Amino acid sequence: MANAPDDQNQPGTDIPPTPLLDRDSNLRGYKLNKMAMSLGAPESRQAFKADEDAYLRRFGLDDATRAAVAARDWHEMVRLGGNLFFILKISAVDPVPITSIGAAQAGMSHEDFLKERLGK
Amino acid sequence: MANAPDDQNQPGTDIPPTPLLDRDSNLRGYKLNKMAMSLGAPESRQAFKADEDAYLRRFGLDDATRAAVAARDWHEMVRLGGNLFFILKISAVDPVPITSIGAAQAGMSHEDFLKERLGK
Amino acid sequence: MAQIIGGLGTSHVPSIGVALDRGLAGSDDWKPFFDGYDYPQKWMRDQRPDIAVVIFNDHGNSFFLDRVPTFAVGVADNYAPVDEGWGPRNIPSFKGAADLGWHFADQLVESHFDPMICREIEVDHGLQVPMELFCGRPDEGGEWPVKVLPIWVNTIQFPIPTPQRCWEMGEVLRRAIESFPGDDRVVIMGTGGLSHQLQGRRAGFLNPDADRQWLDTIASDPDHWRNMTREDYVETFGSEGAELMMWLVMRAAMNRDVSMLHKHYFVPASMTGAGCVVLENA
Amino acid sequence: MAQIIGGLGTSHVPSIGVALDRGLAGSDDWKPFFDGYDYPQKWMRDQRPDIAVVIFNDHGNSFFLDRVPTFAVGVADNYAPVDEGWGPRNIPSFKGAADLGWHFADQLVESHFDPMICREIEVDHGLQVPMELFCGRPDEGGEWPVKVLPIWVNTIQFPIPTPQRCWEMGEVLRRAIESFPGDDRVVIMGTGGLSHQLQGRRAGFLNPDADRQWLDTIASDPDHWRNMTREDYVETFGSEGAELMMWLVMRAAMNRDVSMLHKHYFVPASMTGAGCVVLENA
Ligand SMILES: [Fe+3]
Ligand SMILES: [Fe+3]
Repeated sequence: MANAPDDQNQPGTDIPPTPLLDRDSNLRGYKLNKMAMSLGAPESRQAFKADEDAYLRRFGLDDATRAAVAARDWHEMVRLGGNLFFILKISAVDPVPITSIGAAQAGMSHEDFLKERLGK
Repeated sequence: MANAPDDQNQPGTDIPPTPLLDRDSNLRGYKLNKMAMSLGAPESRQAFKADEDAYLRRFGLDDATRAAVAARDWHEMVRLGGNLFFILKISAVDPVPITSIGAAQAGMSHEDFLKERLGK
Repeated sequence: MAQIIGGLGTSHVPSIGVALDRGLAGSDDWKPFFDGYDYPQKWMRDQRPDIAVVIFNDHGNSFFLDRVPTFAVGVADNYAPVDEGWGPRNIPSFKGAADLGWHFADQLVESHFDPMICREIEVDHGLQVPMELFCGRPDEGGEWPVKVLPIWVNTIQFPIPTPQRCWEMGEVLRRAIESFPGDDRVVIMGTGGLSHQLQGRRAGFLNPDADRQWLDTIASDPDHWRNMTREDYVETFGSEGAELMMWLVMRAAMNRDVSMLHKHYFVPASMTGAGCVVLENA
Repeated sequence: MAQIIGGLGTSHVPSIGVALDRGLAGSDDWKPFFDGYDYPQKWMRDQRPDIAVVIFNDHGNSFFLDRVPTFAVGVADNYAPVDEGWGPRNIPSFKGAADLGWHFADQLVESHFDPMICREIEVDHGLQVPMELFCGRPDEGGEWPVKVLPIWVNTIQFPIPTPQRCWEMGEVLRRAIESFPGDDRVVIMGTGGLSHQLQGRRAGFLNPDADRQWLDTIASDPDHWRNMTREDYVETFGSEGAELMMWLVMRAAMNRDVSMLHKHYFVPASMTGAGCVVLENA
């Protein structure tokens, strides 16, 4: 089921064209997704804002994942098993348009993404 | 489905012979069962022991239910919608044999219950 | 007995709620989208349903990956809007049609379905947005005009249920409503889609042709869509667009022959093909 | 492919665990009960299964009434014993057969079952006690000799699933095991019962005749038990004894013809008719 062929694959990226939240990405991204899920509670968002790295460590995130979150690297977070529905809660802490996150997934500039994918 | 006929009904009791955890008792006993469920955590058991009435109020239990818990009245707790699997956690705070709780359900003395129901 | 007065289908894109929160419904960007909901809102006012059955998926808000139910049925008296990370939204809670919920749960289990039964749970934009689109947002201090029976379908973690299973659940839903004592008027809202994909290199995927075909034929030829595989849905509508299969629950609860009173399409709403239909039994 | 090497049935009464915790297994009261498990323990040592599928119900420990799944399947790597109010028990955690769990979940959903899938959850006496009875308690610092795949069946809140649905799940379980790559040896443990009732004026109800008939015929005439209604189970075995229908999941996963290698009955264990069987495919 995973990974329908996609003519628009970008070289140099290793997110599959259509990643599905299956057993493997559940396993891979579990801690990241759990941390992101926690941001649904206002107290957690406060703790995250007050000391982000400490907050991430509390959920046992490894170095690579903490770096991806710190950089708000949406491409890398998904590569590490993050699922967009969860990591969107990170984007709510310092708001960023979902189309920027989409562009990062596609490996395109925001402008190209809006034009080529969304026809805007 | 509820309330299979039972030749051994005791007069003066209003627990049906075979109460089932259906919609009605779910509704009726929800707060009591939720309080009891919480006693699965050691911190909650400590809080319960430290100030039982305050603990029960925190879960919004009404006067009749708080009185039934305070009296460890297993018959009344079930009549008020308590389900045995949950209220057993109350019995773990000050241990009491499950056969005593069974006897209270049946409306019998412990001795009679052991002899007549369990053949002991 | 209760009566099914109609079936509605709609997108439930969160940006729709955000546009409403920010008062952007009349903006150039959004007006053409919201205009398509004037007719369904009038239909709802005229038809005066008592209960809305809302079929939707949670988006990692009420369920985490620790415990993922395939189908869940609400039997609560009240459903608060969940905080999705942006803080609480200024909309009223939803009153639950708990009696119908339990009746449906009974029918489901007897019909060999295995739902999770939820008595204490909040609801995300998957339910909120369709209610706002079809009922309008209540005035400050006001209430929603209908009670809700939420039905959650897992469309996020694989294995997701098959389109065929969604259809079968709709058949049980119909029997449950039509055997529910009283004279409640019930509308069924199938929600989700249309085409979109949020992640992977295919992110931003839209398929307006398929979306239009869906809207054109969901009334007249549901079998076409019912017979597709989960893989077909992902490929045709995108990984998140596969949500569209939840409309099948609504469609299966209606007659074989239905009249399509209204159809609306707009693309893109945020990153999504969006639209709605209004169906009545013929 | 993996192979089903046998099916075990047993009670899972919590007092059994308590008796073990207190070192009472050799006492006059308990010895006749535990003696009946010598044969199954030897059978387990001889047969060396890799995985135990354990079908049981939670007793208000891992699930509360806020969200009650009809069927749940474990896909965790590890299951800790849950605190049931008495504090943690001194037994090791259970390693999960996560691969088989996911494979089974896939097969279930494809076969139109609607399980909840659990990746982070603890297990109560419903799983602990059968493992202790069949494997013996590991030495201090030791481990259980098999991995577990827990399957939870709601037997507490109505609507509970029908005996027929439990049977059908067993058929899918068989297909899942027999299509699971590798050469794991799998034993299936159906647990619960026998007759008991903990609440209401009929509390203390026991039905040794029906219990003996169950043990005598679950191998040779499962259809008799499969065809009974949920109401029949409650009436015959008591409200909590209705758990016994979970043995049907195990029985349905076996051949039509099985050999019963062992059968044991003891009454009352605490307030419950108790016992076990060992079955192999004929
Ligand atoms: Fe959605
Ligand atoms: Fe049990």
